[in-house]
Amino acid sequence: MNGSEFSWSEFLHMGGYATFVWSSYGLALVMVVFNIVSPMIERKRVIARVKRAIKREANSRQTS
Amino acid sequence: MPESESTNTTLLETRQLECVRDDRLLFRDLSINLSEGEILQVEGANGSGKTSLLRILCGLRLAEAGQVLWQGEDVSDVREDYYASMIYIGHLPCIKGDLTTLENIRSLLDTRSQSAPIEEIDAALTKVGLSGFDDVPSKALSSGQRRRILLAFLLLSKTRLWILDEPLTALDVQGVALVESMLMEHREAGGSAIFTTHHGMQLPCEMSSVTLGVQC
Amino acid sequence: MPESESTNTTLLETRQLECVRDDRLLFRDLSINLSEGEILQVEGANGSGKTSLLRILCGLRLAEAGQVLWQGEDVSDVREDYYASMIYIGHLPCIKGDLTTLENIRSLLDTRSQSAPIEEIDAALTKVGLSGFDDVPSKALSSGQRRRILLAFLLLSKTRLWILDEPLTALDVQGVALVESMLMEHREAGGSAIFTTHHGMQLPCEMSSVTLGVQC
Amino acid sequence: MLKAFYHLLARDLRLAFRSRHELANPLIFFVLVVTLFPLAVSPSAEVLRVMAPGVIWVSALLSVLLSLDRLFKQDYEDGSLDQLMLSPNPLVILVLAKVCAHWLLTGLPLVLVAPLLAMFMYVPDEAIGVLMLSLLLGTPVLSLVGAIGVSLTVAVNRGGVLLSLIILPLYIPILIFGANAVDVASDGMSVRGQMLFLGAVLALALSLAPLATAVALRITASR
Amino acid sequence: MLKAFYHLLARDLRLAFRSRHELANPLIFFVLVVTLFPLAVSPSAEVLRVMAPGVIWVSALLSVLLSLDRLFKQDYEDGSLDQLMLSPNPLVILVLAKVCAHWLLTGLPLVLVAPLLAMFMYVPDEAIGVLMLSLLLGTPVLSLVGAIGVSLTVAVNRGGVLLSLIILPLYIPILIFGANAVDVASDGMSVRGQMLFLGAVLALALSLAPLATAVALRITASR
Amino acid sequence: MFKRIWAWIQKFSSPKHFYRISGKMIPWFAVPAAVLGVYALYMGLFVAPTDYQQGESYRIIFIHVPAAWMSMFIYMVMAVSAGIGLIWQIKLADMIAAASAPIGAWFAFLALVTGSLWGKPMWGAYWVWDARLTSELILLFLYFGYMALQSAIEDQRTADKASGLLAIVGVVNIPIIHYSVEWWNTLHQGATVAKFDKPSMHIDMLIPLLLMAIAAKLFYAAIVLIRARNEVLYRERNRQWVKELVEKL
Ligand code: HEM
Ligand SMILES: Nc1ncnc2c1ncn2[C@@H]1O[C@H](COP(=O)(O)OP(=O)(O)OP(=O)(O)O)[C@@H](O)[C@H]1O
Ligand SMILES: Nc1ncnc2c1ncn2[C@@H]1O[C@H](COP(=O)(O)OP(=O)(O)OP(=O)(O)O)[C@@H](O)[C@H]1O
Ligand SMILES: [Mg+2]
Ligand SMILES: [Mg+2]
Repeated sequence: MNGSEFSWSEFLHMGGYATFVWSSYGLALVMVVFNIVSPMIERKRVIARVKRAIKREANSRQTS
Repeated sequence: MPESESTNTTLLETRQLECVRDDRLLFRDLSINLSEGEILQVEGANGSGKTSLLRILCGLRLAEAGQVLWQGEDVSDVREDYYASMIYIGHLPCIKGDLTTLENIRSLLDTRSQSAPIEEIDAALTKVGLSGFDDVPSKALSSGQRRRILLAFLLLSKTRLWILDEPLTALDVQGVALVESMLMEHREAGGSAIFTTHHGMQLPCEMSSVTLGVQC
Repeated sequence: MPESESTNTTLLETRQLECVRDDRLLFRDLSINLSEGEILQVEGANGSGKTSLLRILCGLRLAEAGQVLWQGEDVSDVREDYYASMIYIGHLPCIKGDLTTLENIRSLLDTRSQSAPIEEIDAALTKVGLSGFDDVPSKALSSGQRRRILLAFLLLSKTRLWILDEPLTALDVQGVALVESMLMEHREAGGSAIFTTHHGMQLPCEMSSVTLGVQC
Repeated sequence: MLKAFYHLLARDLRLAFRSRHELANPLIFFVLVVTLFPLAVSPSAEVLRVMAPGVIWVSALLSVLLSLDRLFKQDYEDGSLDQLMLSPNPLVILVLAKVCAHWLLTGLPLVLVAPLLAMFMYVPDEAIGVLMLSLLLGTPVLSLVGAIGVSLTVAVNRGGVLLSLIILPLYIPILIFGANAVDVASDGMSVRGQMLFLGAVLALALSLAPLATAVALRITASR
Repeated sequence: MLKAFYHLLARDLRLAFRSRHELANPLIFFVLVVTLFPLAVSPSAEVLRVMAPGVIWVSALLSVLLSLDRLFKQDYEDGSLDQLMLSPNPLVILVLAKVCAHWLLTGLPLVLVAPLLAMFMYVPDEAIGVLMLSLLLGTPVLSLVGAIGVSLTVAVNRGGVLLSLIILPLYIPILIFGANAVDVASDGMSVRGQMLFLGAVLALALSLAPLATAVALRITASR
Repeated sequence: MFKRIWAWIQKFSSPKHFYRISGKMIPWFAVPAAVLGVYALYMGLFVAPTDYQQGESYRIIFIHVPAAWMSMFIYMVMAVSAGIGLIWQIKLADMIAAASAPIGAWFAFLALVTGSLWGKPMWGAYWVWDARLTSELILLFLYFGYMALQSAIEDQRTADKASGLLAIVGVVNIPIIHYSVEWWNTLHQGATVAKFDKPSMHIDMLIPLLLMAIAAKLFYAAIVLIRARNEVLYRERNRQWVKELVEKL
């Protein structure tokens, strides 16, 4: 890439190592995204659970 | 001792039953006759063979000698018929700690090929004092609460014959009263029951009894 | 509730004990005061936390908050001292099926670094109704007989403080009477005890009691 | 009856999924044991290539063996097994449901992960398909035959090693044919014979083992 | 205190001798697993000779692993462990007694029978002594480290495979050095380094593992 | 003095306080992580020159090496905080440890896979039983063991203590594993293909590598805070402040 004109196809080709390089970067991306998304989902789940518990408590207080 | 006032149909009958464990003769020539609507208490000191007898009655244990008859036929010949109309609750919990109360009851009913609408299960749970615990994993319940799941199962199974080994284990005073009332209702509905217990159980009705062991 | 007539030495004391299990608060700010010669019954419905409390008292479980004191010192600081003078018998059998009654008792005493001459053990076995069973492997005993081994252990251990979780489990009527008389004798000898039970136990002496749970 | 089968299968699967870690365990054990060999024997490609089929099969076998416990042990101990035996449904059907669940939870994952391990141990690509097929035919037999063994030893406490003693000899034919098939395939030869054998054994086990297990359970339940 | 150690050791040994079959089990498992390899891999002398040290070590390791259950599991379940923890004696001593009993019942028999298996697998005579020595130094470590793992998982039901997941990584160094020593000895070279390493690890484990186990037991007993 | 520090630690490590502070801290890690990461990616993919030996395949280094470093770093963080939790009974430390484990496992996994993907073109095999590779694999198993134990034990406090103890035992073992694997490999084989014998790296390669490593650390810091906050919410779900907080959400 040095000096010569930049070409996307050449870049994507990675000198013949495209599979290896791009799957590495792809996996890294997946890992990053997963690690961001999964705690967010987890957080929703925890909050929902606490809310449910609060509601259950309120209900049982009403009935008793 | 089947001279109760109930109908004369004999449900379960044993002939010359004999049980030996570890060289010790527990009982011999035991003949029981349980008719419809009869409630039978098996009495005896610790180690007299009550549990062994109940397991023999269920076909879970082989007697040394003698026969168990269900409506006149040997139980090993009419197994499916017999099992469809009896229920046994023993010393052991039969409860999966990882399943919730509801799931436990459902899967117990499943083994009997029964199912029950959710309202009915809820009603049963309320009756045994477990309402609100239906989605709690059973391992988080105390020993008495776990026994109560079995009581709910007993209620829902609607079988004619109950065989209960120490149904009062781990139950508190209310629990004992509950079992007593359950037995009364069961009897009024025409069901029969055989049970053991060391607590004095007072049922306001006739009860037959068999005493094991002249032992120790 | 320690206003009994016994000597005023406080043996075991809890301060602001709190126990939470699985999100549910079982008890909080529980303060117990057990003096020498006092017998304390822990009461409560199924699942109210009796077993949990006893295990906390033994140091087998960590309380959420609060302290357990043995003669004024935190039990975790005086563990060896404390354990040398208390004995806990829980729900579980603590019995090895492969060992005989005698061997079981011996090895239980061993864990307490105690030993007893054979005559004394024989006397204890006779007292709990197991004479003649001393060389029977415990797996061949019924559930009640196995509990009786523990009673013999209790007798032989000669400790000041007994902590008993449902000592009447699986015992027949004689067995219940036996436990009652054992408790009385223990008390007369100046010992203390904490126990739970769902059976009404009638001791002909003063008994304090703690009730757990305003629960369900 | 089909319903009884389905309900029990569903219950066992649900139980397994409830404790997620347990689900993964036989698989991890398999991977770990396979990993021990390069460490213990030699990391060189030539040695590993020769050993690989045998090592993978032995590890799969041990992994199934150790997970057999969960077939009946717990049910026996908590009394659920009594309830199953008191079910009005034929015990054979219930046994089959439990074995199915067991295979889905242990055998199948092994089949799926084996190719990866094979690659790590330099098994040639053309033999990897055969490895999977041989495991696919073989692991159900391991579960089925294992069930007989477990049902016989369920009343023995700490029966784990007794169990291996009883079952391992029965596993040996499967092991020999399975490992041999992979070996032969690595050399580029046909493995039709081995596969037919494994298939036949599977058919045999499927038809007889549940019956034997049901009988064994009735015997050992007597306590 | 020494008396407490001795009594507990005696009890555990007596218990094991009471159920004779159980006594023999780890040994039989060991022999069976080792036997699987000639069947699964190849019966030829060259292949076996290369594999032998590794296979024997892996089998010994698995055999110890599977017998670890008996260290605390049963005591936990029947409440005896509670009684041990309520003993006025230091828990570390009691733990050490139990580990000792475990080693005498599993490790030692393996050490004694290994030469026979090694011979069957064409291990040269001069390496057999090294094999025994390496097992003699290594198996106690397996018991000691295993005790930590068991005490951590004792409250987990069906923890068998979880246990392996936890312990196998910790076993790997022992495995590598043990098997490697035999390998090197077969080539007629000195194994002083390996033996020193194994000895050092044994000393470390002997001084730290019982402590860790005692701590772990106090943690997991909380139920 | 000592007492005051202790009191301060206790205050700061109270879950409620941590929850409030950490919420503010997360952006301070997350934003630089993203910026640095993207910049390093640009440098690594577009600016850094082609390696004369390995061609373009070496660009995996920008993922592989930071991931490998992180997997080891996170294990240390996890073990140390588990130790703090075990000895000083600081709940927050246990939570950090528990929150770290899955992230560390992910990094270890990433290092393994990218290493494999790099190995194929370099060594002609996805996997060789080389010392470094093997010990990374064992590290992954140590993570798995920790997580499995944590999730297998019901009671949260017991689970924390038990898995904490395991993490500490693991730390004792890591150097042992490390040396045993090294010696094992050098002792009896030379089959491993030429190892990383690069004299010195081109500066244009080194810079994106270091930037990526820093970005990875910041990323970890942000994620571990998010995860620890979840743990706080979950474990303190019965406390009044959590209930109030949740009702507002
Ligand atoms: C599955 C295969 C691989 C694994 C598990 C792996 C693992 C590791 C680990 C754990 C490190 C950190 C070592 C440390 O800092 O002490 C590392 C660093 C490194 N790896 Fe890999 N690796 C693998 C394959 C490769 C390949 C194929 C290459 C290139 C040919 C490579 C090149 C590097 C480089 C250049 C470093 C940095 C070395 C240093 O910091 O001194 N790795 N790898
Ligand atoms: N597993 C066993 N193996 C051998 N003998 C046993 C076994 N279980 C019980 N026994 C013997 O059988 C006898 C009867 O036991 P069983 O459990 O039927 O008594 P039980 O009347 O139910 O006593 P309990 O009131 O204590 O429950 C006991 O005396 C005991 O010696
Ligand atoms: N292993 C456990 N895990 C989680 N929660 C538990 C566990 N065991 C018991 N609990 C909970 O703790 C509470 C108290 O249990 P505990 O066994 O102390 O009650 P108990 O008073 O002894 O009851 P019982 O009279 O039935 O023996 C129960 O309500 C139960 O929900
Ligand atoms: Mg009984
Ligand atoms: Mg209780």
